Amino acid sequence: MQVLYFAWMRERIGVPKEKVVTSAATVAELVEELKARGERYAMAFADMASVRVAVDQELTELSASLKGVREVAFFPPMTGG
Amino acid sequence: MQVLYFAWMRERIGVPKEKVVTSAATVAELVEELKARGERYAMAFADMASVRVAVDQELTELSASLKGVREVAFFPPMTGG
Amino acid sequence: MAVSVQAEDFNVGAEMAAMSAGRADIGALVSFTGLVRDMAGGSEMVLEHYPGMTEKALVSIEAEARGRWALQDCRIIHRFGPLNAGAQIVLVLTASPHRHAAFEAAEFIMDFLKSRAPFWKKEAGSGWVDAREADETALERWK
Amino acid sequence: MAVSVQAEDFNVGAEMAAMSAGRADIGALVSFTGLVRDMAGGSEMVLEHYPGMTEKALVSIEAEARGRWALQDCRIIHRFGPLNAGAQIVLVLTASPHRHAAFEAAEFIMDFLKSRAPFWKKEAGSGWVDAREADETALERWK
Repeated sequence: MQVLYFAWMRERIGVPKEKVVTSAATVAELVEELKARGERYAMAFADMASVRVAVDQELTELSASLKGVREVAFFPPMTGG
Repeated sequence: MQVLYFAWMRERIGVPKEKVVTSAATVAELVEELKARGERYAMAFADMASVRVAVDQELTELSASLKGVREVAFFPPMTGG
Repeated sequence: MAVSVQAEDFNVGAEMAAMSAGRADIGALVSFTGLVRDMAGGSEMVLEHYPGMTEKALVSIEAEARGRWALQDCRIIHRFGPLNAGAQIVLVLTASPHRHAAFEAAEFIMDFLKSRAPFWKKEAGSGWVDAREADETALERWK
Repeated sequence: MAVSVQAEDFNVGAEMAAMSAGRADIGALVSFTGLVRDMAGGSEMVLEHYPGMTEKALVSIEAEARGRWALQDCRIIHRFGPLNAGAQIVLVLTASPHRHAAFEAAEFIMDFLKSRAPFWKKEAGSGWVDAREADETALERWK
Protein backbone atom coordinates (compact mmCIF):
# COMPACT_ATOMS: atom_id res chain seq x y z
CA MET A 1 0.00 0.00 0.00
CA GLN A 2 1.20 3.48 -0.87
CA VAL A 3 0.98 6.02 1.95
CA LEU A 4 1.21 9.73 1.07
CA TYR A 5 1.76 12.78 3.24
CA PHE A 6 1.08 16.42 2.39
CA ALA A 7 1.88 19.87 3.78
CA TRP A 8 3.12 19.83 7.38
CA MET A 9 2.39 16.10 7.68
CA ARG A 10 4.94 15.56 4.90
CA GLU A 11 7.44 17.91 6.56
CA ARG A 12 7.09 16.28 9.99
CA ILE A 13 7.42 12.75 8.69
CA GLY A 14 10.17 13.72 6.27
CA VAL A 15 9.00 11.86 3.15
CA PRO A 16 6.21 12.59 0.66
CA LYS A 17 5.29 8.93 0.35
CA GLU A 18 6.31 5.45 1.28
CA LYS A 19 5.32 1.83 0.72
CA VAL A 20 3.74 0.37 3.83
CA VAL A 21 3.06 -3.31 4.40
CA THR A 22 0.31 -3.60 6.96
CA SER A 23 -2.39 -5.88 8.22
CA ALA A 24 -4.38 -2.93 9.62
CA ALA A 25 -8.07 -3.30 8.86
CA THR A 26 -8.94 0.37 9.15
CA VAL A 27 -7.28 3.75 8.74
CA ALA A 28 -7.33 4.18 12.52
CA GLU A 29 -5.33 0.96 12.97
CA LEU A 30 -2.87 2.11 10.33
CA VAL A 31 -2.40 5.39 12.20
CA GLU A 32 -1.56 3.48 15.38
CA GLU A 33 1.02 1.37 13.52
CA LEU A 34 2.60 4.47 11.99
CA LYS A 35 2.74 6.33 15.32
CA ALA A 36 4.72 3.40 16.75
CA ARG A 37 7.42 3.97 14.11
CA GLY A 38 9.04 6.79 16.05
CA GLU A 39 8.96 10.38 17.15
CA ARG A 40 8.41 12.00 13.72
CA TYR A 41 5.34 9.89 13.12
CA ALA A 42 4.08 10.32 16.69
CA MET A 43 4.40 14.10 16.25
CA ALA A 44 2.70 14.13 12.87
CA PHE A 45 -0.27 12.15 14.20
CA ALA A 46 -0.35 13.77 17.65
CA ASP A 47 -3.47 15.87 17.02
CA MET A 48 -5.89 13.79 14.98
CA ALA A 49 -8.43 16.63 14.91
CA SER A 50 -6.03 18.31 12.47
CA VAL A 51 -5.50 15.27 10.29
CA ARG A 52 -7.61 14.47 7.24
CA VAL A 53 -7.46 11.20 5.34
CA ALA A 54 -8.16 10.14 1.78
CA VAL A 55 -8.42 6.50 0.74
CA ASP A 56 -7.82 5.88 -2.96
CA GLN A 57 -8.15 9.65 -3.47
CA GLU A 58 -11.54 10.00 -1.78
CA LEU A 59 -11.92 11.90 1.47
CA THR A 60 -13.03 9.56 4.25
CA GLU A 61 -12.99 8.90 7.99
CA LEU A 62 -10.57 7.14 10.33
CA SER A 63 -13.00 4.26 10.57
CA ALA A 64 -12.71 3.53 6.82
CA SER A 65 -11.74 0.01 5.84
CA LEU A 66 -8.40 -0.64 4.12
CA LYS A 67 -9.59 -3.75 2.29
CA GLY A 68 -8.34 -3.68 -1.30
CA VAL A 69 -7.02 -0.14 -0.85
CA ARG A 70 -3.97 0.92 -2.87
CA GLU A 71 -3.39 4.46 -1.67
CA VAL A 72 -3.90 6.22 1.65
CA ALA A 73 -3.08 9.90 2.12
CA PHE A 74 -2.78 11.97 5.31
CA PHE A 75 -2.86 15.76 5.34
CA PRO A 76 -4.00 18.79 7.33
CA PRO A 77 -7.34 20.50 6.65
CA MET A 78 -7.31 21.86 3.12
CA THR A 79 -6.70 25.52 2.34
CA GLY A 80 -7.21 25.95 -1.39
CA GLY A 81 -8.97 28.64 -3.36
CA MET B 1 -42.28 71.67 -15.38
CA GLN B 2 -40.75 69.11 -17.72
CA VAL B 3 -42.68 65.82 -17.99
CA LEU B 4 -40.87 62.80 -19.48
CA TYR B 5 -42.23 59.48 -20.72
CA PHE B 6 -40.29 56.28 -21.34
CA ALA B 7 -40.80 52.91 -23.04
CA TRP B 8 -44.45 52.12 -23.81
CA MET B 9 -45.63 55.23 -21.91
CA ARG B 10 -43.66 57.29 -24.44
CA GLU B 11 -45.08 55.29 -27.34
CA ARG B 12 -48.68 55.59 -26.13
CA ILE B 13 -48.49 59.31 -25.48
CA GLY B 14 -46.49 59.94 -28.62
CA VAL B 15 -43.82 62.30 -27.28
CA PRO B 16 -40.70 61.68 -25.15
CA LYS B 17 -41.23 64.85 -23.14
CA GLU B 18 -43.27 68.01 -22.91
CA LYS B 19 -43.51 71.19 -20.90
CA VAL B 20 -46.53 71.11 -18.60
CA VAL B 21 -47.93 74.10 -16.74
CA THR B 22 -49.87 72.81 -13.78
CA SER B 23 -51.14 73.75 -10.38
CA ALA B 24 -51.25 70.10 -9.28
CA ALA B 25 -49.90 69.68 -5.77
CA THR B 26 -49.01 66.01 -6.09
CA VAL B 27 -48.02 63.52 -8.76
CA ALA B 28 -51.48 61.91 -8.43
CA GLU B 29 -53.16 65.22 -9.24
CA LEU B 30 -50.86 65.71 -12.23
CA VAL B 31 -51.82 62.25 -13.50
CA GLU B 32 -55.51 63.18 -13.33
CA GLU B 33 -54.83 66.38 -15.29
CA LEU B 34 -52.87 64.49 -17.94
CA LYS B 35 -55.56 61.78 -18.29
CA ALA B 36 -58.06 64.53 -19.06
CA ARG B 37 -55.96 65.60 -22.06
CA GLY B 38 -57.36 62.84 -24.29
CA GLU B 39 -57.40 59.21 -25.25
CA ARG B 40 -53.65 58.67 -25.61
CA TYR B 41 -53.02 59.95 -22.12
CA ALA B 42 -55.99 58.07 -20.69
CA MET B 43 -54.64 54.85 -22.23
CA ALA B 44 -51.10 55.46 -21.00
CA PHE B 45 -52.28 56.02 -17.44
CA ALA B 46 -55.10 53.42 -17.50
CA ASP B 47 -53.31 50.87 -15.31
CA MET B 48 -51.48 52.78 -12.59
CA ALA B 49 -50.14 49.52 -11.10
CA SER B 50 -47.84 49.41 -14.14
CA VAL B 51 -46.71 53.03 -13.92
CA ARG B 52 -43.65 54.16 -12.01
CA VAL B 53 -42.78 57.77 -11.32
CA ALA B 54 -39.56 59.69 -10.70
CA VAL B 55 -39.51 63.24 -9.43
CA ASP B 56 -36.33 65.14 -10.21
CA GLN B 57 -34.76 61.81 -11.13
CA GLU B 58 -35.55 60.01 -7.88
CA LEU B 59 -38.05 57.14 -7.76
CA THR B 60 -41.04 58.09 -5.67
CA GLU B 61 -44.78 57.53 -5.09
CA LEU B 62 -47.95 59.02 -6.56
CA SER B 63 -48.47 60.93 -3.34
CA ALA B 64 -45.20 62.87 -3.78
CA SER B 65 -45.43 66.65 -3.69
CA LEU B 66 -44.65 68.66 -6.81
CA LYS B 67 -43.55 71.75 -4.90
CA GLY B 68 -40.39 73.17 -6.50
CA VAL B 69 -40.11 70.18 -8.83
CA ARG B 70 -38.54 70.69 -12.25
CA GLU B 71 -38.80 67.22 -13.80
CA VAL B 72 -41.36 64.44 -13.49
CA ALA B 73 -40.94 61.15 -15.39
CA PHE B 74 -43.46 58.35 -15.97
CA PHE B 75 -42.45 54.87 -17.11
CA PRO B 76 -43.28 51.17 -16.77
CA PRO B 77 -41.48 48.92 -14.23
CA MET B 78 -37.80 48.81 -15.09
CA THR B 79 -36.21 45.88 -16.89
CA GLY B 80 -32.48 46.54 -16.97
CA GLY B 81 -29.53 44.25 -16.36
CA MET C 1 -17.54 57.17 -9.35
CA ALA C 2 -16.94 53.88 -11.11
CA VAL C 3 -20.17 53.79 -13.06
CA SER C 4 -20.50 54.00 -16.85
CA VAL C 5 -23.65 54.15 -18.94
CA GLN C 6 -22.67 53.77 -22.56
CA ALA C 7 -23.64 52.53 -26.01
CA GLU C 8 -20.20 50.97 -26.62
CA ASP C 9 -19.27 47.42 -25.75
CA PHE C 10 -16.87 46.70 -22.89
CA ASN C 11 -13.97 44.32 -22.29
CA VAL C 12 -14.37 42.29 -19.10
CA GLY C 13 -10.75 41.12 -19.01
CA ALA C 14 -9.45 44.67 -19.39
CA GLU C 15 -11.80 45.97 -16.68
CA MET C 16 -10.66 43.26 -14.29
CA ALA C 17 -7.00 43.90 -15.08
CA ALA C 18 -7.50 47.63 -14.48
CA MET C 19 -9.09 46.91 -11.12
CA SER C 20 -6.30 44.71 -9.80
CA ALA C 21 -3.36 46.49 -11.48
CA GLY C 22 -0.64 47.77 -9.17
CA ARG C 23 -2.09 46.36 -5.97
CA ALA C 24 -1.84 43.05 -4.14
CA ASP C 25 -4.40 43.41 -1.38
CA ILE C 26 -7.38 42.03 -3.29
CA GLY C 27 -8.28 38.46 -2.39
CA ALA C 28 -11.47 38.02 -4.39
CA LEU C 29 -12.68 39.48 -7.67
CA VAL C 30 -16.21 38.68 -8.79
CA SER C 31 -17.62 39.60 -12.16
CA PHE C 32 -21.15 39.40 -13.44
CA THR C 33 -21.77 39.78 -17.16
CA GLY C 34 -25.31 39.96 -18.47
CA LEU C 35 -25.82 38.96 -22.10
CA VAL C 36 -28.66 39.26 -24.62
CA ARG C 37 -30.25 35.84 -24.93
CA ASP C 38 -31.44 34.73 -28.32
CA MET C 39 -35.13 34.21 -27.65
CA ALA C 40 -37.30 32.39 -30.17
CA GLY C 41 -38.81 35.12 -32.31
CA GLY C 42 -36.48 38.06 -32.08
CA SER C 43 -32.77 38.21 -31.53
CA GLU C 44 -32.41 41.96 -31.55
CA MET C 45 -33.18 44.23 -28.67
CA VAL C 46 -33.19 47.93 -27.90
CA LEU C 47 -32.38 49.14 -24.40
CA GLU C 48 -33.96 52.48 -23.61
CA HIS C 49 -32.76 54.45 -20.61
CA TYR C 50 -33.35 57.71 -18.75
CA PRO C 51 -30.13 59.72 -19.16
CA GLY C 52 -29.11 61.42 -15.95
CA MET C 53 -31.31 59.37 -13.68
CA THR C 54 -29.62 56.13 -14.78
CA GLU C 55 -26.19 57.29 -13.65
CA LYS C 56 -27.62 58.58 -10.37
CA ALA C 57 -29.40 55.29 -9.70
CA LEU C 58 -26.28 53.22 -10.39
CA VAL C 59 -24.07 55.48 -8.27
CA SER C 60 -26.56 55.18 -5.44
CA ILE C 61 -26.72 51.36 -5.73
CA GLU C 62 -22.93 51.23 -5.70
CA ALA C 63 -22.78 53.47 -2.62
CA GLU C 64 -25.30 51.26 -0.85
CA ALA C 65 -23.20 48.17 -1.65
CA ARG C 66 -20.02 49.84 -0.40
CA GLY C 67 -21.83 50.71 2.81
CA ARG C 68 -22.84 47.10 3.40
CA TRP C 69 -19.68 45.26 2.43
CA ALA C 70 -15.97 45.98 2.74
CA LEU C 71 -15.31 46.46 -0.95
CA GLN C 72 -11.91 47.50 -2.19
CA ASP C 73 -13.30 48.48 -5.55
CA CYS C 74 -16.46 48.30 -7.56
CA ARG C 75 -17.32 48.91 -11.20
CA ILE C 76 -20.65 49.01 -13.02
CA ILE C 77 -21.02 49.33 -16.79
CA HIS C 78 -24.46 49.28 -18.40
CA ARG C 79 -25.06 49.64 -22.12
CA PHE C 80 -28.05 51.15 -23.90
CA GLY C 81 -29.23 51.27 -27.50
CA PRO C 82 -29.62 48.43 -30.02
CA LEU C 83 -28.07 45.11 -28.95
CA ASN C 84 -27.87 41.85 -30.87
CA ALA C 85 -28.25 38.35 -29.48
CA GLY C 86 -25.11 37.36 -27.59
CA ALA C 87 -24.13 40.99 -26.92
CA GLN C 88 -22.95 42.07 -23.49
CA ILE C 89 -25.45 44.29 -21.63
CA VAL C 90 -24.09 44.83 -18.17
CA LEU C 91 -20.93 44.29 -16.15
CA VAL C 92 -20.61 44.36 -12.38
CA LEU C 93 -17.16 43.91 -10.83
CA THR C 94 -16.48 43.73 -7.11
CA ALA C 95 -13.17 43.38 -5.28
CA SER C 96 -12.79 42.45 -1.62
CA PRO C 97 -10.31 40.74 0.69
CA HIS C 98 -12.83 37.90 1.14
CA ARG C 99 -15.00 36.03 -1.30
CA HIS C 100 -18.38 36.25 0.39
CA ALA C 101 -18.34 40.05 0.41
CA ALA C 102 -17.42 40.15 -3.28
CA PHE C 103 -20.13 37.61 -4.22
CA GLU C 104 -22.87 39.19 -2.13
CA ALA C 105 -22.12 42.75 -3.21
CA ALA C 106 -22.20 41.78 -6.90
CA GLU C 107 -25.48 39.93 -6.47
CA PHE C 108 -26.95 42.81 -4.47
CA ILE C 109 -25.98 45.31 -7.16
CA MET C 110 -27.50 43.16 -9.90
CA ASP C 111 -30.72 42.64 -7.91
CA PHE C 112 -31.21 46.38 -7.41
CA LEU C 113 -30.06 47.35 -10.86
CA LYS C 114 -32.67 45.00 -12.38
CA SER C 115 -35.66 46.82 -10.98
CA ARG C 116 -34.35 50.15 -9.67
CA ALA C 117 -32.23 51.50 -12.55
CA PRO C 118 -34.28 53.14 -15.32
CA PHE C 119 -33.73 50.79 -18.26
CA TRP C 120 -36.39 49.23 -20.45
CA LYS C 121 -35.91 46.36 -22.88
CA LYS C 122 -37.79 46.13 -26.15
CA GLU C 123 -37.38 42.95 -28.14
CA ALA C 124 -37.62 43.05 -31.93
CA GLY C 125 -40.19 40.28 -32.06
CA SER C 126 -42.25 40.56 -28.92
CA GLY C 127 -42.13 44.19 -27.85
CA TRP C 128 -41.54 45.63 -24.39
CA VAL C 129 -40.23 43.08 -21.90
CA ASP C 130 -42.43 42.74 -18.83
CA ALA C 131 -40.84 43.15 -15.43
CA ARG C 132 -40.48 39.79 -13.70
CA GLU C 133 -42.14 39.18 -10.35
CA ALA C 134 -38.98 37.28 -9.40
CA ASP C 135 -36.87 40.40 -9.82
CA GLU C 136 -39.02 42.30 -7.37
CA THR C 137 -39.02 39.49 -4.80
CA ALA C 138 -35.23 39.16 -5.17
CA LEU C 139 -34.97 42.48 -3.34
CA GLU C 140 -36.60 40.99 -0.22
CA ARG C 141 -33.38 39.17 0.56
CA TRP C 142 -31.52 42.41 1.21
CA LYS C 143 -33.96 44.00 3.63
CA MET D 1 -14.50 17.93 -18.00
CA ALA D 2 -13.85 21.63 -17.68
CA VAL D 3 -11.37 21.44 -14.83
CA SER D 4 -7.68 22.36 -15.01
CA VAL D 5 -5.04 22.05 -12.31
CA GLN D 6 -1.93 23.81 -13.53
CA ALA D 7 1.18 25.77 -12.59
CA GLU D 8 0.64 28.29 -15.41
CA ASP D 9 -1.31 31.50 -15.07
CA PHE D 10 -4.69 31.86 -16.78
CA ASN D 11 -6.47 34.63 -18.68
CA VAL D 12 -9.94 35.35 -17.32
CA GLY D 13 -11.07 37.36 -20.35
CA ALA D 14 -9.99 34.61 -22.74
CA GLU D 15 -11.73 31.93 -20.66
CA MET D 16 -14.95 33.94 -20.60
CA ALA D 17 -14.76 34.60 -24.33
CA ALA D 18 -14.22 30.89 -24.97
CA MET D 19 -17.27 30.04 -22.88
CA SER D 20 -19.65 32.40 -24.68
CA ALA D 21 -18.18 32.10 -28.19
CA GLY D 22 -20.57 30.96 -30.91
CA ARG D 23 -23.67 30.81 -28.74
CA ALA D 24 -26.34 33.32 -27.74
CA ASP D 25 -28.33 31.40 -25.14
CA ILE D 26 -26.30 32.46 -22.09
CA GLY D 27 -27.93 35.18 -20.03
CA ALA D 28 -25.53 35.36 -17.11
CA LEU D 29 -21.80 34.75 -16.79
CA VAL D 30 -20.26 34.88 -13.33
CA SER D 31 -16.55 34.72 -12.65
CA PHE D 32 -14.71 34.36 -9.39
CA THR D 33 -10.97 35.03 -9.34
CA GLY D 34 -8.98 34.32 -6.20
CA LEU D 35 -5.73 36.25 -5.80
CA VAL D 36 -2.70 36.03 -3.50
CA ARG D 37 -3.01 38.81 -0.95
CA ASP D 38 0.12 40.58 0.15
CA MET D 39 0.09 39.87 3.85
CA ALA D 40 2.41 41.75 6.20
CA GLY D 41 5.45 39.54 6.49
CA GLY D 42 5.55 37.40 3.42
CA SER D 43 4.32 38.08 -0.06
CA GLU D 44 5.27 34.78 -1.59
CA MET D 45 3.33 31.59 -1.27
CA VAL D 46 3.60 27.98 -2.35
CA LEU D 47 0.47 26.00 -3.11
CA GLU D 48 0.96 22.28 -2.60
CA HIS D 49 -1.59 19.85 -4.03
CA TYR D 50 -2.35 16.15 -4.31
CA PRO D 51 -2.05 15.33 -8.02
CA GLY D 52 -4.81 13.02 -9.16
CA MET D 53 -7.08 13.58 -6.20
CA THR D 54 -7.24 17.31 -6.88
CA GLU D 55 -8.68 16.83 -10.35
CA LYS D 56 -11.14 14.23 -9.04
CA ALA D 57 -12.29 16.53 -6.26
CA LEU D 58 -12.83 19.47 -8.61
CA VAL D 59 -14.66 17.34 -11.18
CA SER D 60 -16.91 16.03 -8.43
CA ILE D 61 -17.63 19.55 -7.10
CA GLU D 62 -18.45 20.68 -10.63
CA ALA D 63 -20.77 17.71 -11.15
CA GLU D 64 -22.53 18.49 -7.87
CA ALA D 65 -23.03 22.12 -8.95
CA ARG D 66 -24.40 21.05 -12.34
CA GLY D 67 -26.82 18.75 -10.56
CA ARG D 68 -28.14 21.57 -8.40
CA TRP D 69 -28.37 24.41 -10.91
CA ALA D 70 -29.22 24.65 -14.60
CA LEU D 71 -25.75 25.56 -15.77
CA GLN D 72 -24.98 25.93 -19.45
CA ASP D 73 -21.26 25.72 -18.84
CA CYS D 74 -18.77 25.66 -16.00
CA ARG D 75 -15.01 26.04 -15.79
CA ILE D 76 -12.60 25.63 -12.88
CA ILE D 77 -8.90 26.44 -13.04
CA HIS D 78 -6.71 26.07 -9.96
CA ARG D 79 -2.99 26.77 -9.91
CA PHE D 80 -0.30 25.16 -7.78
CA GLY D 81 3.36 25.87 -7.07
CA PRO D 82 5.04 29.16 -6.11
CA LEU D 83 2.83 32.25 -6.40
CA ASN D 84 3.72 35.88 -5.77
CA ALA D 85 1.54 38.52 -4.14
CA GLY D 86 -1.14 39.64 -6.57
CA ALA D 87 -0.98 36.41 -8.58
CA GLN D 88 -4.17 34.66 -9.65
CA ILE D 89 -4.80 31.37 -7.79
CA VAL D 90 -8.19 30.13 -8.87
CA LEU D 91 -10.87 30.84 -11.45
CA VAL D 92 -14.47 29.67 -11.36
CA LEU D 93 -16.74 30.51 -14.30
CA THR D 94 -20.43 29.68 -14.48
CA ALA D 95 -22.91 30.31 -17.29
CA SER D 96 -26.67 30.10 -16.96
CA PRO D 97 -29.81 31.58 -18.50
CA HIS D 98 -30.50 33.34 -15.17
CA ARG D 99 -28.27 35.25 -12.80
CA HIS D 100 -29.13 33.59 -9.50
CA ALA D 101 -28.12 30.15 -10.73
CA ALA D 102 -24.82 31.48 -12.05
CA PHE D 103 -24.08 33.34 -8.80
CA GLU D 104 -25.07 30.51 -6.48
CA ALA D 105 -23.25 27.83 -8.43
CA ALA D 106 -20.01 29.85 -8.45
CA GLU D 107 -20.25 30.51 -4.73
CA PHE D 108 -21.08 26.86 -4.04
CA ILE D 109 -18.07 25.70 -6.05
CA MET D 110 -15.76 28.11 -4.21
CA ASP D 111 -17.13 27.09 -0.81
CA PHE D 112 -16.51 23.41 -1.49
CA LEU D 113 -13.22 23.92 -3.24
CA LYS D 114 -11.90 25.84 -0.20
CA SER D 115 -12.13 22.94 2.18
CA ARG D 116 -12.72 19.86 0.04
CA ALA D 117 -10.09 20.11 -2.70
CA PRO D 118 -6.62 18.96 -1.59
CA PHE D 119 -4.60 22.17 -1.70
CA TRP D 120 -2.42 23.58 1.05
CA LYS D 121 -1.00 27.08 1.24
CA LYS D 122 2.40 27.82 2.73
CA GLU D 123 3.34 31.47 3.14
CA ALA D 124 6.96 32.52 2.93
CA GLY D 125 6.86 34.39 6.23
CA SER D 126 4.39 32.58 8.40
CA GLY D 127 4.34 28.97 7.26
CA TRP D 128 1.35 26.72 6.61
CA VAL D 129 -1.94 28.59 6.47
CA ASP D 130 -4.50 27.32 8.99
CA ALA D 131 -7.90 26.30 7.73
CA ARG D 132 -10.51 28.89 8.65
CA GLU D 133 -13.49 27.93 10.75
CA ALA D 134 -15.54 30.22 8.51
CA ASP D 135 -14.71 28.08 5.48
CA GLU D 136 -16.08 24.98 7.16
CA THR D 137 -19.25 26.73 8.33
CA ALA D 138 -19.76 28.17 4.84
CA LEU D 139 -20.64 24.64 3.74
CA GLU D 140 -23.65 24.54 6.07
CA ARG D 141 -25.52 26.84 3.71
CA TRP D 142 -25.64 24.19 1.01
CA LYS D 143 -27.00 21.31 3.07
